[in-house]
Amino acid sequence: DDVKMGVLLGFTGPLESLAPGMAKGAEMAIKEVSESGKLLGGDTVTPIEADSTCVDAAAATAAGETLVTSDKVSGIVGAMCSGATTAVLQNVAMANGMVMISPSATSPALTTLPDDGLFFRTAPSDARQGDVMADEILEKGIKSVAVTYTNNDYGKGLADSFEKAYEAKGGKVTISAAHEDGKGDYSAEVGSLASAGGDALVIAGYVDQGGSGILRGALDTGAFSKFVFPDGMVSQTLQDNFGSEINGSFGQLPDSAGQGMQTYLGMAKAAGYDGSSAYSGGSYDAAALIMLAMEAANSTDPKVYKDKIMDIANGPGEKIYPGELAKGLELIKEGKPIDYEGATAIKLIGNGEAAGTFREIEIKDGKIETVKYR
Amino acid sequence: MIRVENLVKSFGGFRAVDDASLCIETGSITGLIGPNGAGKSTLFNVIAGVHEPTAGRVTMDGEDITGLKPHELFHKGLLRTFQIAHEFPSLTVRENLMMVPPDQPGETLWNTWFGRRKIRDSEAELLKKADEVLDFLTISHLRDEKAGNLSGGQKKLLELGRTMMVEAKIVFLDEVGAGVNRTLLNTIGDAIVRLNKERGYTFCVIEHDMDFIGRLCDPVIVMAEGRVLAQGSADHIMENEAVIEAYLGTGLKNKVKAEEVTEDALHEDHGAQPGLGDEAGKGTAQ
Amino acid sequence: MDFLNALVAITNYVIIPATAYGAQLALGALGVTLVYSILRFSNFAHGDTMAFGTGVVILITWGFQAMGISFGPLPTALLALPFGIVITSALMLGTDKVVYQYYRKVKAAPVVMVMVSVGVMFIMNALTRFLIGVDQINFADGARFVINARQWREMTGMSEPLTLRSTQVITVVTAILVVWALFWFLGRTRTGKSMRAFSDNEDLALLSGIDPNRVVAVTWIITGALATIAGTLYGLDKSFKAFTYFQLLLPIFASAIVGGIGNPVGAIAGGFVISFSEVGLTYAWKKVVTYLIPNWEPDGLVQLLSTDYKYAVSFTILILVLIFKPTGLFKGKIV
Amino acid sequence: MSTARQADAAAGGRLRAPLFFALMAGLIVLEGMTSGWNSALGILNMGLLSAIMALGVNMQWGYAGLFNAGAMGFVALGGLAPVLISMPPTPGAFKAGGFGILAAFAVAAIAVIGAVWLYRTLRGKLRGLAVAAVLIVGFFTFRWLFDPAVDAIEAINPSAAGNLGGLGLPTLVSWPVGALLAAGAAWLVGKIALGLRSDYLAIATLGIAEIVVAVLKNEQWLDRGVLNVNGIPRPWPVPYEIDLQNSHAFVTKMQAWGIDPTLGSTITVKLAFLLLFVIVIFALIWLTEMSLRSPWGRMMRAIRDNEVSAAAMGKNVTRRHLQIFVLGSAVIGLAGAMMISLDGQMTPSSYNPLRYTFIVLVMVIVGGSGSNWGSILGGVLIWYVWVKAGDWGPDMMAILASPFPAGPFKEHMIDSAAHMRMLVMGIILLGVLRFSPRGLLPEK
Amino acid sequence: MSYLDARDMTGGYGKADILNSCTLTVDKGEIAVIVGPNGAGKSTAMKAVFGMLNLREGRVTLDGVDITALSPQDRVKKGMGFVPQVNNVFPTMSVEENLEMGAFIRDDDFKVAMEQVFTLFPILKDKRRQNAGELSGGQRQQVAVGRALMTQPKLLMLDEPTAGVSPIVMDELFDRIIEVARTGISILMVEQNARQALEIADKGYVLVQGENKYTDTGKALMADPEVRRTFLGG
Ligand SMILES: Nc1ncnc2c1ncn2[C@@H]1O[C@H](COP(=O)(O)OP(=O)(O)OP(=O)(O)O)[C@@H](O)[C@H]1O
Ligand SMILES: Nc1ncnc2c1ncn2[C@@H]1O[C@H](COP(=O)(O)OP(=O)(O)OP(=O)(O)O)[C@@H](O)[C@H]1O
Ligand SMILES: CC(C)C[C@H](N)C(=O)O
Ligand SMILES: [Mg+2]
Ligand SMILES: [Mg+2]
Repeated sequence: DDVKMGVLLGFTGPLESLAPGMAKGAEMAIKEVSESGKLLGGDTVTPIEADSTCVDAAAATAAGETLVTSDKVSGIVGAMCSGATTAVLQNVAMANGMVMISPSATSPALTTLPDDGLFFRTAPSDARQGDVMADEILEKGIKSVAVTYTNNDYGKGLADSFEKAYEAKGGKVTISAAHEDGKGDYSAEVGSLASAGGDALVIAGYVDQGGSGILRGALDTGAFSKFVFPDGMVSQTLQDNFGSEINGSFGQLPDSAGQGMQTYLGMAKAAGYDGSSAYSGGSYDAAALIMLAMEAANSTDPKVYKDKIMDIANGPGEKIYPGELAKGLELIKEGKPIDYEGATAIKLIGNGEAAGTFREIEIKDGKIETVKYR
Repeated sequence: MIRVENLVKSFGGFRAVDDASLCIETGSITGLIGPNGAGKSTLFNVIAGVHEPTAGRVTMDGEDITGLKPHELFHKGLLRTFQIAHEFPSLTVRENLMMVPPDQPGETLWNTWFGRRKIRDSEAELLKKADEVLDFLTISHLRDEKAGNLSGGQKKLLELGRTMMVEAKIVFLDEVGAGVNRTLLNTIGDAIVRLNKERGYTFCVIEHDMDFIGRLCDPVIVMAEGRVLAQGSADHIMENEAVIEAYLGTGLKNKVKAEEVTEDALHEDHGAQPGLGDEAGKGTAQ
Repeated sequence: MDFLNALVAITNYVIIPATAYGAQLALGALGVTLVYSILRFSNFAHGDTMAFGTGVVILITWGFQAMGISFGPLPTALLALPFGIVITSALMLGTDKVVYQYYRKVKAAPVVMVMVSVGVMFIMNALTRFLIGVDQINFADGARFVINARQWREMTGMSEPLTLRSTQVITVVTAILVVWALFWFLGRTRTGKSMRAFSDNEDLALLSGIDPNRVVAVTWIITGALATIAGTLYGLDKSFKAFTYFQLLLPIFASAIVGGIGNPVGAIAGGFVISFSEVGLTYAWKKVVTYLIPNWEPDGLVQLLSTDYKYAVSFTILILVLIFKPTGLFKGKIV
Repeated sequence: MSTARQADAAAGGRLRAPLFFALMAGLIVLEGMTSGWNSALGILNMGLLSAIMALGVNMQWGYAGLFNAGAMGFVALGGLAPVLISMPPTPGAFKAGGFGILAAFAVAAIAVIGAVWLYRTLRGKLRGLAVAAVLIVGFFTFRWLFDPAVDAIEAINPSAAGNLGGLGLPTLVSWPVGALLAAGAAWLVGKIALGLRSDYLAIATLGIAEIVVAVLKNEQWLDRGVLNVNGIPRPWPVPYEIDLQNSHAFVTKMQAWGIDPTLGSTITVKLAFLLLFVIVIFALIWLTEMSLRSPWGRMMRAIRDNEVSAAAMGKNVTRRHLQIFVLGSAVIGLAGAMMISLDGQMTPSSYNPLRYTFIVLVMVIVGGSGSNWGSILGGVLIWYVWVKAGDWGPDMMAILASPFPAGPFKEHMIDSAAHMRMLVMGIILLGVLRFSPRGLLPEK
Repeated sequence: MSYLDARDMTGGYGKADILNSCTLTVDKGEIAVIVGPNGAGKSTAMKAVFGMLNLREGRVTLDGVDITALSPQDRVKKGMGFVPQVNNVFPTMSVEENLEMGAFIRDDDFKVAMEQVFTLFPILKDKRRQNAGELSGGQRQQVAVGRALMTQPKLLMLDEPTAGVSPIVMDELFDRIIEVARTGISILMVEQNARQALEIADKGYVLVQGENKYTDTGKALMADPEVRRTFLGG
């Protein structure tokens, strides 16, 4: 049979540039499984892309609706942004009993949202990242920072959780100001941040969105010289565009050490795209989890396989890494337990979200270098 | 009835109406003439509430109406027509008339939903009235035409017709005659006289056709350069030197083509009226 | 010294950025205003035209860079600009032939034209993305700074930095040149005057022997040029991203209207009003206050409104201007 | 009734309107057959909501020539109503900061009224100073009361609440409230911007829309800002799918009809929404058509044709403009509230002008400005295209790309497929404008 | 054949014909005046002669050359000038620029022509820098005629040039028109100030419902009591 899998990402709109890398990740996993011919005794899987537009809840719902009711997908990788994800989850997935695994929706609100056990994410809640970031900054001896965040549930959620953690631990946030993505001009924001002052600037934004604009402005006007970069900022683009200008700045992102990621990056490179682009690995994992769970439940019915996802992700059993999906399927078929590690060292906690290990980075000589994991 | 006191209206630094005072008596047909740019239309526009005056005041029957909005003036019985016709192009001719009367029951939203009967009655009445007006203006055949498709003169008639849809106290007519066929203009003149006599409308008429002014108006007020230059009966005015010089002129100089007027006579004319005529004479001599 | 520091802070964070941004808005607003006054509609496709023009310039710049051609300390994009203008203007002319011409012929109402331009906007939007994708692109090369923060601090020993980017200087200089050229063209040349005549009264222009097709063509060429220049300057100064240019449409229209739409002088003034109000009114004056009033550090940020309301503030200003100066800053034209 | 009137007037004659509506129905049915009834009904429901928005915009633009470039703002304001009316209150929030906020707004109102009063009564230099003084003192008092109250509210359980919450009333109540909110804002905008030049209204509404969305995005105490509000209750009598699926009676009935209960439940819910929407639309159409075909409509058309002349004929143009502007905005706000209760969540950042201002204008124009039935048709049709263009894009691109050899160029084309939606939208809009410039169902 | 010869023009704006086989001719140096009731189709006939209306039948020749198919701009180049009845100035351009636009197709120096216009309408000289849209009704009319004179056309067509101008200016205008005609230029004009106009006319047309009702010399028409009563206001 042919199993359909929805890939519901924001291909157009304010985050349109992140979507392709993520789609590629999911599709690579799907291709891998399809070509192995091992899913449920030879089923193929076809990805069906749909556009959640990131910010338009109605369009996202409509797209999700189409995926479920007319394309008859058996699972959805997505959605991308927390807002769209919430919309599709509440209006489509829950009504139809459809499983969604979002690679990238990180809003803390999703932790507590009722989901009938249908929703998972391969990314950790930003509540955790805020905490990690606060520790990291204080360890460097920085006692006061200015914060700017992209004005959406992700940015705001992260900034809030950071501020709370940081101030509880004795730091001082001089200003926490939002910036809108997709604008070209951030002079006003940079001016305010500069005026508020602080020993470093935390940019909880997107690197190919407002985040870069703010960074550029702050550097050019000489307002700040040290920056802290959370997940949305750490990418090749950052290194390419700013290089040694930001030497000494640092940051962190949900990521894991180890071989899973390395393998994935290699595979991506071979396939001709950049696997380190944000949440690309998570997308691979999301798709993989769905397919492995299908095998484990021996069914493509989301209402059935949804219960297997936690088991697959959290082990016990043999660890499965990217490129080894065929092996994983085989083991499951043989009735052996597996522990899917994937690209991002998946561990699902609580209601089905990644526990989150974080990679700390620092810019040295114009290069992003990993300092440690925590 | 209408008294204008020391009215000033300036555009930027230019005083289009410059300290004009005048008075329009109840029941009269007052003519307002003057050279192009004398400030007649501007004066109208200030009285009719289109422009705010820079200084001065306007009273109607002793009541200060300076600066009232056009629709407020309408309700006080002051109506006007425009020098350049202002019809409602996408309404039919008949609808142009029927929309005029104020406070129609059908203009309240509530009635449009729950007072259909009231509307039906008032509409029937308006329709009858509108058709009468159209007959009067001899344009009944155009009643269902979109007003935007009328010819220039037809639009003027329609303008006048609209003032006949209500009981006006005073009607300001800005160049009803311009572009109107003379035969028709006579008809309009008759209509004005009749409205004046039968319905007691007061009129204030701007017009450049002196025949028309002479036949209809008493008194006539002459404006020039924003001020009142002269005032009096039509005959009286037409003999006023200043008015002749500024406004009336002395007829065609080049009429030679039709009648044999000698060059000498031409020069004599000039001698009598230096100034404008003189310059113009040089112009034609080139 | 403290006073100077305060002055430098204001210059660095308010005056310089707002001037450059204002010049970019002004150029965009000029394009909008030109189309509005001569072709009589609000061109919603202008933002995406800017994006398209910039996209072309970027492609050509890459070509030059690949061939090893550069422009000394100036950005290579300036060399590519004329080519970008030619291509964009050609596209404008093509669009006119295929789309707008018909509506002029049937004398469509302005709002229909607006809707048509929305249609064109959608298409241009897609076209730009097909052409160059959706990513952020930096294409400024050459010297980045005229004055940079470190140099300034070393030079003056002041604690406040001052920076002047070369793109900011280029923006302002180019804007002045372009505006001058445009004014000279419209006010002094026969073709320019015939364009204004056409904008005033199309039928009468016809009766005066003015060739409407020529007027329209010239208008589109200038519009294409203005859009490309504005877009390229903006992209050089910030960075290129297709989506930003759509968003730029709003402040551009605001600029044109505050100044008095249809009036070129107004478009320029409007650009600066919008940019200065956006940057200035949401600026946190804390630092400046600290410099100016010794021994007092305010607790708050001394900010009238947070930058969240940046756009809201500029619109509020806009509405206030319109209430108290209903003609716009300069008398615009109503169609 | 009026379908016939408009059809009569239209070039295609009497049959034009029924034909177009039949076509529309056909498309929906086709969608149902090919992609499933859920998808078809989903499109239809959103389409009808869009149609209501289009109706409101049409009242302003079509009847009175008022160019409202800020439909988005009124949609968003309307959407606030379900949050404030039908969400459960956040425990303790009102006590923590509710009074502070109320007091702050009272101060703001007093300051503004005072300033206006001073502006009207005083003259000369003193006026400027006094007004400025009142406004400045007012502003700082406002901030002094407002800021701590907001902080207090936002501190309450921020990841799930952090806002005032609602009144816990039935969702249906929130619909008229949404209309009222929008009407109130429209009244304010209208008071300021109407009576000035017409294009100022466009810019003022454009600005107000941005301001409204900025407020909704940034005032967490009010609606959780960008953190979004989830789980907004559905209006009576729309059931929840889960309840239906758990209801024995429902499941057996569905099985008896040979319908999968899950599918049945989703369709039932959509049909319930559909029913509500259709009722609202018919009520609106009846009201507007009655008014349009009466002296009131004649007066509005006269005002639209020539404001100066209408004023000289005794019509209070400014008041009429205000009236229609407020009514139109109320309709838009109503649609906004309805949309939020359909979505079940409020996400302020999803309000973007493209979707809620431009597309709605397109709907009005494509339908035929001034024509109510046109707006309905335009609303559903354009929404259908907007949704479907997302699907057609990749297919079309695949066809376009097929002649090219595999390689970077072909890949680039395939990657760009998502942008086909814009292209399709543009082409359809231009097509309609080209071949039926007065809209599909023109005003007579 | 006459200099301008518009023969059997039939056509209109939509379904119904406004012009029914209407014929207008003007010779070199001749003044032809069209009079008739409102809505008779006078303006329409002028537009038809100038190529702004699609004719179903009939043809227009100028100096023996068939110009029926030419666009208005091309007719301007052939030496035709036209002052429409309404919308006949460029409102946001100054008076001077309005006149300049009249000389748009001329490559020679138009300063002399402009001075002539200024001496003819002195008020325009005072207002040369003011926008035409801010002028009074009569002043605008003067600008409009001035603009057409700037073209120095061979055939000048005027649609009610004296509507709204004061008597003194009207006299000047008619004077100037006679002068212009004397230099060999043909004049075709529509007038409601019919008596003055017919007085100077070599030829008069009475148009009724798009048809030539009477055609004769100006004097003869003036003398015809029937014409006087029905069309000239007694
Ligand atoms: N909006 C304006 N801005 C500047 N000047 C103006 C404006 N409106 C009118 N004027 C000037 O005011 C003067 C008076 O104009 P007005 O229209 O009142 O003249 P009028 O007496 O009605 O003349 P006509 O008989 O030609 O209609 C004119 O010189 C005109 O140029
Ligand atoms: N644009 C148009 N569309 C449709 N019908 C028109 C249009 N313009 C004029 N008409 C009609 O054509 C007829 C002749 O109009 P025209 O303007 O030629 O009259 P006219 O003889 O110049 O009258 P007037 O002396 O009033 O200017 C009128 O009945 C008018 O209603
Ligand atoms: C694609 C992302 C970076 C999304 C972001 N983490 C969110 O939750 O909205
Ligand atoms: Mg006048
Ligand atoms: Mg005419």
